[in-house]
Amino acid sequence: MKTIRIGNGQAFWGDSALAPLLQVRHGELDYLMLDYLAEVTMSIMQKMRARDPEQGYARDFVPLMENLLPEILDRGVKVVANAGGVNPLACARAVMEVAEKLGLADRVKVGVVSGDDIMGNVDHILEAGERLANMETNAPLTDVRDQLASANAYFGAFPIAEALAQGADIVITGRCTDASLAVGPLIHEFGWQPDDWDLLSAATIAGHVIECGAQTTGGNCMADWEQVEDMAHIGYPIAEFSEDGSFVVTKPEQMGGRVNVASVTEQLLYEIGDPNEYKTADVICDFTTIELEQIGPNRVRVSQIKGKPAPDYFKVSMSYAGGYKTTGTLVYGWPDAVKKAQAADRIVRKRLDDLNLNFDTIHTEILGANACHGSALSGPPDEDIAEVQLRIGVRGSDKKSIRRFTHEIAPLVCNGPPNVTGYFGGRSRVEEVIAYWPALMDKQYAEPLVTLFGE
Amino acid sequence: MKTIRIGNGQAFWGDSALAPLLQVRHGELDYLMLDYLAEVTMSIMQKMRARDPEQGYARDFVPLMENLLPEILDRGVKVVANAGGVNPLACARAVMEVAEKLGLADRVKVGVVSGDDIMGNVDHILEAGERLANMETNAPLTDVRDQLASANAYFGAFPIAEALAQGADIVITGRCTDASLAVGPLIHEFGWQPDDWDLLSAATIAGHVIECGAQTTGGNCMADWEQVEDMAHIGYPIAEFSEDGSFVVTKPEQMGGRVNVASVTEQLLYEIGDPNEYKTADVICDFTTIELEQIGPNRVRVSQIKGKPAPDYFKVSMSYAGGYKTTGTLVYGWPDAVKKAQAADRIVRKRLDDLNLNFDTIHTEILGANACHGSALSGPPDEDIAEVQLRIGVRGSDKKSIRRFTHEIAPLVCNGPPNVTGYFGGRSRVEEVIAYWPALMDKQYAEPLVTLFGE
Amino acid sequence: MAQIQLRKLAHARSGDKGSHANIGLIAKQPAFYEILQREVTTERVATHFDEICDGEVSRYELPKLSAFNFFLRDALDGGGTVTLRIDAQGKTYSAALLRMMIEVSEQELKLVNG
Amino acid sequence: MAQIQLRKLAHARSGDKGSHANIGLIAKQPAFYEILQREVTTERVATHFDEICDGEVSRYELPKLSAFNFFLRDALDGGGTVTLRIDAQGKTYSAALLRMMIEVSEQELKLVNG
Repeated sequence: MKTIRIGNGQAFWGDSALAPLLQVRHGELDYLMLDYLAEVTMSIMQKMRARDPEQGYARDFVPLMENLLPEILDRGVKVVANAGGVNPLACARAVMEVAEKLGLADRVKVGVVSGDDIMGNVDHILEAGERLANMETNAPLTDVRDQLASANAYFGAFPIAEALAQGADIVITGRCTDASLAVGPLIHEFGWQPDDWDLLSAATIAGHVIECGAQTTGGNCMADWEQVEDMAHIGYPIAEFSEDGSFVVTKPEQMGGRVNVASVTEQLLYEIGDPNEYKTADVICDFTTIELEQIGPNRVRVSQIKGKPAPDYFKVSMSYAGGYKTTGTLVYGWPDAVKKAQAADRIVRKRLDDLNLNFDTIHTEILGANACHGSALSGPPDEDIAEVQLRIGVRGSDKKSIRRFTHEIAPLVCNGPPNVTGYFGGRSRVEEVIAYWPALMDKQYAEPLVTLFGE
Repeated sequence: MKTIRIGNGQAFWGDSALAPLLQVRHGELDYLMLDYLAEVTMSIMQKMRARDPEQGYARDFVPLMENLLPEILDRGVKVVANAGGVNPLACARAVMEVAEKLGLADRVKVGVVSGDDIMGNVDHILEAGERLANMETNAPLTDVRDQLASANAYFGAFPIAEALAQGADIVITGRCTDASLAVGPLIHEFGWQPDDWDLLSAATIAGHVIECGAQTTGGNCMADWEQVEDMAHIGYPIAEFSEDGSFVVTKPEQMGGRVNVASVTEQLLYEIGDPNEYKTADVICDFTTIELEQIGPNRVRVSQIKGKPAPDYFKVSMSYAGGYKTTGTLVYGWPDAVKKAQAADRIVRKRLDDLNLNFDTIHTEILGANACHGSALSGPPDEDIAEVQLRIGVRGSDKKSIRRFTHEIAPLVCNGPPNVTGYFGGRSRVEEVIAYWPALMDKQYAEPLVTLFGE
Repeated sequence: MAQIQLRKLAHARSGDKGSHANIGLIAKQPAFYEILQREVTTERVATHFDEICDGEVSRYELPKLSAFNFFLRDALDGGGTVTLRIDAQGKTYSAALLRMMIEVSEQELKLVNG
Repeated sequence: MAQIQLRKLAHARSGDKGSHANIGLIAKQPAFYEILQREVTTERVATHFDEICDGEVSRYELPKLSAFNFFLRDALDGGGTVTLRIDAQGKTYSAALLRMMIEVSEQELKLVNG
């Protein structure tokens, strides 16, 4: 039975620089899948492109390709990456430059999937009758139209398959569903049709399982984390996909980590909503019929996956300027560290009151006592704790108030509770909040465009 | 008996923006003393002047003067500030511009004390036979001559007195001993001579006691800190100096805080070496004969102060480029937060080993467990702690290694121990280390220069 | 009856979906699934996360994986780029859920303690 | 004899001088000065700060203030701008010293407990 091996080498922009290299070297891959785009990342890239029209993609991808290119060509491993961010064509141009520099330009074809950027068409789409309402609040887009910073449709996997069919060795996309980076190659290899729902669902789930890199192979795993072997050299995940729609999750044998039912289950459930209806542009996946089986060391078989017809809309990811925020921090040392931090917080709030500033939210956390889970769940703090970090954050639309707040932290060093330190970074930076606006949109309003470089 | 009231309104660059205003309004002052210069601050200002030749002073001083100018002129309060940093003349020009803007230029005289910057003469001074050896290590300056970034002599108080004698309403200095900002006015008011050792010593100690702002009035005070009243509106300290060489430490009555023997004693001992020989350019102070007495609510009398003849050298504060550093942080949550942070630290160190990078130091702290006092003193960490912050710092001369290190933190989010967060700032910034080189130098090599603006 | 902490019976992973968070809760053994089903109800999870979660909680069952998915609406102070929380994406909410105390029979307790 | 923590008898303030740190240690009552003088010796302070301080420790006496000044050479990993420590200027070393356990007689213990 034909199987295709797809390995993940990057879970987000900033993940291990070595992982893709080691995955290519030890993974015996057909395809290398690299995921660079969190929702947060798109807004960062948006700011980059605003400063420089040739930026706005995952810059690290270019030097990575410089390192990898000879090896992937020799081994015949194809690369599919959403490194394009909000500027996939610029990303492809940069990769082609690298190929030329290495004298490999005549051996490389780079396919680009674009068209996901609908920013220029938003008004047209609104006029045509789409509300582009916020999926979370149901508010109409018109509420934030003037602050809109970006708008991208989540494309599916067929345009990627198309680029591969055209002969691309490297496919660079903008916004698409993360799993598509794995589904595209499988469509291409197995010749699936758009209504092969079960197969598309299985492939999507395979993509979902490996898209977060080492989270599948023992990383960020609560189940027996101390038993995971050689985490310093953890192997990244590989999906070995069979034409029958089942797949095996594994990792390069030579490397550390652990693939078992517990880690694969944790990852299956990662960042999902209703498991009966996990929707992408290509299919609706059902997670409830999935069966997992440990079929060997570091080999977990995933089978019995069902799919339902795709929705007739694209999910659209938009971002908009939503005000300002900043967080000031100080460290209070033993003894009574928590008490001191609490007293300092009360002092700051009183001084802010006096200044008559304008905030939507003031949020205080005491790291070491209640920062992650809040006070109720964290329970009474250790009275003898070595130190805590006081974190006071403010958010609002009045930039002057936010900036004025940043002046109120350092003074506490001399005019607040004792045994205070950790203030050497200076005043905290006022950040512009780029907020997220998810919406649904009829598929007619965005058309994937496949471009081939290097012909 | 003639007394002079000197109030402090700023302990460091970044201290409360309101404090000087409230001190002028409620302190019934003759002089307002503002201290902006920590050793650390000089190196920051140095970087600023390198980028812009009209910068390199405490920028906040200019808008502060814009706010204060009408009030200090009306009340006849004179201001003495070392806001000039490494560029006192530029600072004075900026203040004069503000005076013009307010239409007060004809009523204001700004005196500047400069000449402390000996950077241009260092080679001459070395050739003349001074070693400018590091006071801490005794190494000769030639070891770091090529990396030298700044060199300033710590001047005494007589040039400040001279500027006041010339009619200055505001005196701006570069580097001088912090206490001089209080001693200068007293020399001017009482007509002391350079060999009035006991009086100069008493004035220096008065300056020392108030130079750190609210640290004298209940801020950063370990003694009964929870009993300090209304710390949100803490008053800054005032020295009420009598011609007999004693003084009373107090604060504006209307404001919060606490002046008692405990807080004054803590501040007396702050940042001193041998208390028998506290040396400035003007005098050697003896702290061992000092007597303190609570003579009323929030009034502590300081008396019996002795002084010895001044040293025949200036202390010189130099800074030099000393390599690079950065600190990466992650937060690990309950359960077993400390164990997870320790495991992550081991993973990072192993990966750094594999990369063959070059560091002088790798330093790990776990905030919540051992960051301030080290593991031995902090005792066993709370197993149930809500969360800890892992802090891994590296330092060295190879910038590439330091930069490469910054890529090794974020990957742990997916490929290290579980329940990790707090990584949203992106890769940590590589900082240039500006190291400090204290030395002694014969007084002949630097000459204070007094300039008056606004005549 | 005995009170035990949920982490004895289950492991979990959490993350963000916009301004919502999800927590996958997985029985350490298939035999524990029914205990979780009985004890870790939507209502109890909503109460447990009262300080953190401003919206509704939904529970989805995945018996074949001996698991549940909890979906916590408006649990991130506005979501990853907006929030002022150190745990901007709810990555530690998995552990927060495992803090929950649940009630088990003596027989179940034996099963859990192996 | 009894072991008590130094913070029962004293308060303190600390800071930096270049790459050195100083700690002013102050008896809460003049009557405690002699206990500190006997117990908080240069040697004991050096041992106490073994992990933090790479250089010598000096002790200076200020009986009129019921206080001591401790000077810890090379206690800041290179000093404020160089160090990788969160407490770059030794601001919390005051409290670190107050962690020290000292030995007092039963009579002294009564004095301390007032």
